[in-house]
Amino acid sequence: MTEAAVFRAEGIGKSYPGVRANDDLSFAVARGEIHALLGENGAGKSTLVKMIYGLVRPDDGQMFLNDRPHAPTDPRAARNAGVAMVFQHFSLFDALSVAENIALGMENPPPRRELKARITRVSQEYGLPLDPSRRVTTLSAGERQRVEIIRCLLQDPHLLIMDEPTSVLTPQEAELLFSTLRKLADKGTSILYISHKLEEIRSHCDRATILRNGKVVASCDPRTHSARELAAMMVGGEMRLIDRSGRQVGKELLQVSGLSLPAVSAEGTSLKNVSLSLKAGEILGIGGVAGNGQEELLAALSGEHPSAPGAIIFEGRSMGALGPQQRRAAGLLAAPEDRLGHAAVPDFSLTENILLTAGPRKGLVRRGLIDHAAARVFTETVIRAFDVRTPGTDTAARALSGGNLQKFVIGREVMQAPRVLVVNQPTWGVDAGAATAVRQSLLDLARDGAGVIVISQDLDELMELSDRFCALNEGRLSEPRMTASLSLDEIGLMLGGAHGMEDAQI
Amino acid sequence: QDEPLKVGFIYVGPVGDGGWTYQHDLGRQAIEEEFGDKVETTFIESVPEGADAERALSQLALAGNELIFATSFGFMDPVINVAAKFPDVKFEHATGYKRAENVATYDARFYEGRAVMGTIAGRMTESNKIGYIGSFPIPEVIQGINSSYIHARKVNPDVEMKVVWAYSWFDPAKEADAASALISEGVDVILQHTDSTAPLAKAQEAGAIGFGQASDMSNFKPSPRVSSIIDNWAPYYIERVGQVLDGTWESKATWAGIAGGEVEIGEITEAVPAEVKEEALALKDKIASGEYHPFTGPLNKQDGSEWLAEGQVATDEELSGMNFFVEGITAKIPE
Amino acid sequence: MMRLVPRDEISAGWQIATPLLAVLATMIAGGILFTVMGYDPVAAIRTIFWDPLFGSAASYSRPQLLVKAAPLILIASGLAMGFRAGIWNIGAEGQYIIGGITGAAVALVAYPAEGMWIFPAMVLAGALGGWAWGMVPAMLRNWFGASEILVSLMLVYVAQKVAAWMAFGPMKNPEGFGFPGSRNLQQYPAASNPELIAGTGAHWGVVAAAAAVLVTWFLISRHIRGFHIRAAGLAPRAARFAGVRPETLVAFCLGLSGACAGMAGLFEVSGPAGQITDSFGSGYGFTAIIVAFLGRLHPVGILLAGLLLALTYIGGELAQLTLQLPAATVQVFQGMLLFFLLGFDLLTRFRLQRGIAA
Amino acid sequence: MIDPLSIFLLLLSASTPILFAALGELITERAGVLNLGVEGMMIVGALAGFAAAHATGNPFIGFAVAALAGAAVSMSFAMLTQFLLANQVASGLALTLFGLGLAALFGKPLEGIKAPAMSPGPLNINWIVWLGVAMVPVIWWFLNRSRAGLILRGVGENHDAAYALGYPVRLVRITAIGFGGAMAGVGGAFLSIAIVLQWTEGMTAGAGWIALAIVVFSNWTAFGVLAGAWLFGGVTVLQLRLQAAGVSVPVQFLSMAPYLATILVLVLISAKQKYSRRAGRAAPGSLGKNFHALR
Ligand SMILES: Nc1ncnc2c1ncn2[C@@H]1O[C@H](COP(=O)(O)OP(=O)(O)OP(=O)(O)O)[C@@H](O)[C@H]1O
Ligand SMILES: Nc1ncnc2c1ncn2[C@@H]1O[C@H](COP(=O)(O)OP(=O)(O)OP(=O)(O)O)[C@@H](O)[C@H]1O
Ligand SMILES: [Mg+2]
Ligand SMILES: [Mg+2]
Repeated sequence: MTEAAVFRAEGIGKSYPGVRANDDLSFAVARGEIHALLGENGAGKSTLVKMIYGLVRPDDGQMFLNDRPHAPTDPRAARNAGVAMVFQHFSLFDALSVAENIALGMENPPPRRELKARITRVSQEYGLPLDPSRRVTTLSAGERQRVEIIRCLLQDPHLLIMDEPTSVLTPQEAELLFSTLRKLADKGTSILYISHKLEEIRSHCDRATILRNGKVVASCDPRTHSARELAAMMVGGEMRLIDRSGRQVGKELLQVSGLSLPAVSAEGTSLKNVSLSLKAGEILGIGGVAGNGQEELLAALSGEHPSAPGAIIFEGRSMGALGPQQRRAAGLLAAPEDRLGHAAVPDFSLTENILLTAGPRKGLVRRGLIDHAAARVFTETVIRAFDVRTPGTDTAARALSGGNLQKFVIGREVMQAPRVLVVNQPTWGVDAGAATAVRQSLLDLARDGAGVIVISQDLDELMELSDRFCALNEGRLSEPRMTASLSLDEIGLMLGGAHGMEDAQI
Repeated sequence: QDEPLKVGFIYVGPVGDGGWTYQHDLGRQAIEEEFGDKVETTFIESVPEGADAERALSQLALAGNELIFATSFGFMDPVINVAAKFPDVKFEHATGYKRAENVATYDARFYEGRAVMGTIAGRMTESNKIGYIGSFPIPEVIQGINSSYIHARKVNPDVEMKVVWAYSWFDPAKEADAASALISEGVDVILQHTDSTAPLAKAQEAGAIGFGQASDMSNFKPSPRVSSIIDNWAPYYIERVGQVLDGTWESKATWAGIAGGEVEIGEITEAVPAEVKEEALALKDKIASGEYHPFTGPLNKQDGSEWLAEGQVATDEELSGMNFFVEGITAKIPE
Repeated sequence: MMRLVPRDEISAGWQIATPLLAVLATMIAGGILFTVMGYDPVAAIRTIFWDPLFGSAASYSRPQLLVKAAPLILIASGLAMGFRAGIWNIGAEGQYIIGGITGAAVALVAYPAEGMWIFPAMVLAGALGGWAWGMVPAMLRNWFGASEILVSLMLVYVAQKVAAWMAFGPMKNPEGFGFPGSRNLQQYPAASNPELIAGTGAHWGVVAAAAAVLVTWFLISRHIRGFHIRAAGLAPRAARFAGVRPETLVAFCLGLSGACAGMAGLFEVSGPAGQITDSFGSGYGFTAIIVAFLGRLHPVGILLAGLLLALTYIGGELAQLTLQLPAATVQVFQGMLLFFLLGFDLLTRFRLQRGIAA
Repeated sequence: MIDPLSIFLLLLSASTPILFAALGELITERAGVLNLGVEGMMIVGALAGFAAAHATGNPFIGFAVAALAGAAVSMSFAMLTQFLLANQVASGLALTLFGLGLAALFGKPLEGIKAPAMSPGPLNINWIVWLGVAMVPVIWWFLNRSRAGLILRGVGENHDAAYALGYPVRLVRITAIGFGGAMAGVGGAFLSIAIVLQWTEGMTAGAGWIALAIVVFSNWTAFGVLAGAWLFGGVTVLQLRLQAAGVSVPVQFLSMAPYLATILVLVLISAKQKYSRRAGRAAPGSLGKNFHALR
């Protein structure tokens, strides 16, 4: 399998102001190989692949594709050279049709009718059915990704780059993706694969290159190492272990019954008759594929969307008509999935972002008046307690790395000592180290007597954290099951029937 | 007396509006020509009516202007206010009715000119439909409509008058659309009391005729512009400046017309048959000599009630508050 | 190669420096323009920017700066709130007109009664009128999602027609010999808004403008409502998560800016303008948009920008008077000022950096 | 009583300036740029077009120059928003202000001059009117059928994605802004050369703003723009026609009618988008947002 290298990088370096994102970095990808790139947040993975795809130009070093020098000036040059890339986000055009999206990703698309026929043909060949005339807005996350993949496949690339593609997929969809990738690899296409999910790398990748601080620190066969070993290589030290001890389930805190709510966005799903209950000291995990009502559930609990009276009872009070601030005052807190733009205002300083939610509970706002000094003190407390790496409290939220901002956002809610905390995707796109810290803080919160609801698509995370588990599917919530008694396969079945899955079976 | 007399003007529009303000500015230039070194004139253009006018007037007074012409109706109260603060400065306010020791008013009897235009219009129309583009329903405009209609009917009893209000003194596109609307109603002669040449341009396209308004609009000669009614302020301005120079200026109300030279009838072109031209000029002379007043009875109001008995002539008070159409006009004055 | 690198924090130094730079650049570009047009650039710039403050007739024009700046500042203060929240009220001109009309209506109904209550009632009516006119786009946006930019703008034209209708119809001065225009409120003591201290130009509108600066400053920097406004402008979803209802915010901002504009209209009609005429709206509502941006949506900035624009107006008049510069110069000047400010604004958000060599 | 055909002929010409300007703005907005400077570009086009037509005696050269002039002033907006990343709303307002002032300043010598005669086109309708109507299907085809149009829409829909695929976002936008400027220029020149037949200060009298409103109510489609321009022109023309026909109409209210009608249609279309899920979002996804790529 390891014939001549399709792609080689030699001594690649790239600096951003204050950061050496890539430093004298060399590695090679063999023909027909699925090659993983591993590293903490900010290790330099995306920077590297963006250079291969011509979005960023290296400061030093050389790249070779099929033994010819590879120095694309823009993505089109890279595509012409045979490189294709699937991004995690920001690469589809919502208002355009599938065919138009694909045409935009091609150098010389055939006429409309022919293109549609080819899309249908290729998508069937790889078991990724798609209707070329549908608008992307109407597609699920998995279907959107198919669009991206087919966009790449139609170009017959030599090297296919995927940057964190699986974070929005169900296990079944991820399996489907890997079987597609394997087919491609068998035909001789090389695949460069970035992910924070160590287990899937272990089971599907042929090689792994591990980056730390922009340098290659190791190269190995991931199948021969445990996830812990891989993580240790990434961090350059031992990983902390999660401590689940000391929790006691107490009285019931939150009761949701018969909650129905329309979708918040065109991509969303309406909630249908959702019921759940949560006790003190308990962590309830809610799994499901993105777009099945997660956002709506969080919005209903946080108070962003009012609901029917009696649908949400918190410590005996009906919350349905109360807004987010009143719910926070009562002790019902939430942290949404999208940290930049939803959980935090990118252009606000950290102190201002503290004021976004911590006003009522921490006495930072009294009779409408803001106490800036108190806000700063609380900001510093959060930064210290959650080890948020930032130059200071006045730094804009957007200047923080994803993992650090996530720690800050979770920390902001946890440090307010909520009675109930609802989080959505608490470790999305966050590296293993930071993810552990975030998860531990949720466990500690529960240990101190709060109830926690974790909405997540990461099943490993749910298995690790939750006492009880239920699945959200097309806006319906399943009966909760004790997590301890569940296997991954059973969970997969609970999530099953996620849309698009039936016809996606090969 | 080596220091020249400083004379200031404030205009409501830009001097290039080709109409109202343009004509006042011609008057200003006529002063300069007439008196040469003895006067020095300045102007401020595009002054909105209201607070800004008061400041502009004050600035002119402070800058040493001894005679100031305020050339729009809306400057009336500002003129009175500023005049009270500068008793040594003389003010002239166009088209208003408030006077003071140092504030005179002046206006022109445009309806006299309209009578002549109406005569030509009545004779020239083949469809017996003439159109009138009005700016705002104020006495001055209503006088014009009535006067035109009365004299058109006099020479052509079958004539019908269509009125469109543009609700603007100057909006070329709107005026053009108004002219087009009239033309498609079958109108073949257009009179206008708005200041742009757009209606003439439309008339030209459609083979209709029209008249210059405020300025001569001679670009459209010989047709569609077959004649024009010109605001000629020069004689009045020269007279008043002269009076200031020789110390005989005093506050008064002037309402002059064809006789005073303030209302001028522009050349009647060869597009108009000779006998019609003669008839129109004869009417003009009769008005100029005072032999004939365009509003002479018998005249009824639109509702049929009697306004002026046989031989009776309208008073200036009646005219300056005119708010009705005469009998025969079918259009209504907007409330 | 130079390139742009975003700053982690907005630079406070540049915040203050860029408007000054913009003024300087406008003077230079303006000077070039004057030279091209055949005027003495130094004299022209001095007449516009210096003479109104320190020239021979400065004792008259200095108070006039306040008169001219007051409505601009009052309106811009309100607008800036909305602009910060991403709510684009382009129709302050209409709200100004309607405020003037409703305020004047109270006076005209009360005429000729005397009483302490009349003027306060007019202020209230003016604010209400402007508020109501602002609520139309607010409600249409909340209920139907219609663009407030266009609705508020269209309503300017409607308001102008209403003013014309009023001046020619219902509000026509019965003692005005059939001429258009309402009674002059300057001559109706209970309803007039005279200079409070003779020779200063300060009338109640100036007081209101000063109050607006203080109140909006307080709102933006100390009050949670102002905080929410800023959040909503930068990240609507985050604001919603914080507990801001977008509908409430839209109504608040359009209502507030409408009320400010309405009050400005009332102070104008009862003071410097005196009466409702068909041309009552004289562009304050549009110029205030420039003032808001020139003042970088900050109350203190707006105060200075309002005075600066008032200076260009008055200086522009002086330049017409003494140099016979065309009136349109002022417009070009204001346009350039805004251009330069927007351009230099980049420096507050980005750093210029030399490309890093290999 | 009033025959529809004559109204139609009237509105054809009355709607042409806003049709051009709105089609241009449609392209600009489809590329994700909100340019509120239409009024400024129109007036500059009105002046430059008139000046050129007068100087050469050929109205068609006038229109060509107007297009160039409109595109040229639009570049100041492009510079501000595409390179200096300035706020688009404010930059557009600045452009309007600047254009109005500039045109007034340089238009002084041309005041009072008559435009050269223009020979009418087929059916006695002005060539430019025909051109405007013909532009509608052309622009429809460009947007929905051509590769360049697809790229333009992609840039307007999601500039980050377009950039990641290697499309020159800035270049596309600058071109679209320039096209919008050129079309606005032609629209303005139609006013000065074909409708009013002279240059006068402030002659656009708000037409640029109407054009902006029409783009929204067209739902960002070419034929929608045509319908909007005709509707607006129609209401304007109809109220004058009713007056001319002697129908007793409340003129003050009718003169508000075009603006109120615009608001009404705006509301109807927005409501349809808001309440019917199938209609979907029509405004380009990146409309009004600035793009900045770090290399
Ligand atoms: N455009 C940029 N400007 C400045 N610094 C940047 C830029 N892009 C990345 N960086 C910095 O370069 C470093 C490497 O970033 P990169 O995106 O390659 O990390 P990554 O390994 O992809 O992280 P993640 O796991 O979060 O995706 C980080 O410190 C990051 O802050
Ligand atoms: N302009 C910037 N300045 C500083 N850090 C940046 C900048 N842009 C991005 N970063 C940092 O670089 C890291 C990666 O950002 P990037 O935009 O490359 O997204 P990514 O997570 O790598 O992309 P993907 O979703 O494909 O994984 C983040 O930690 C982010 O905070
Ligand atoms: Mg990355
Ligand atoms: Mg990432």
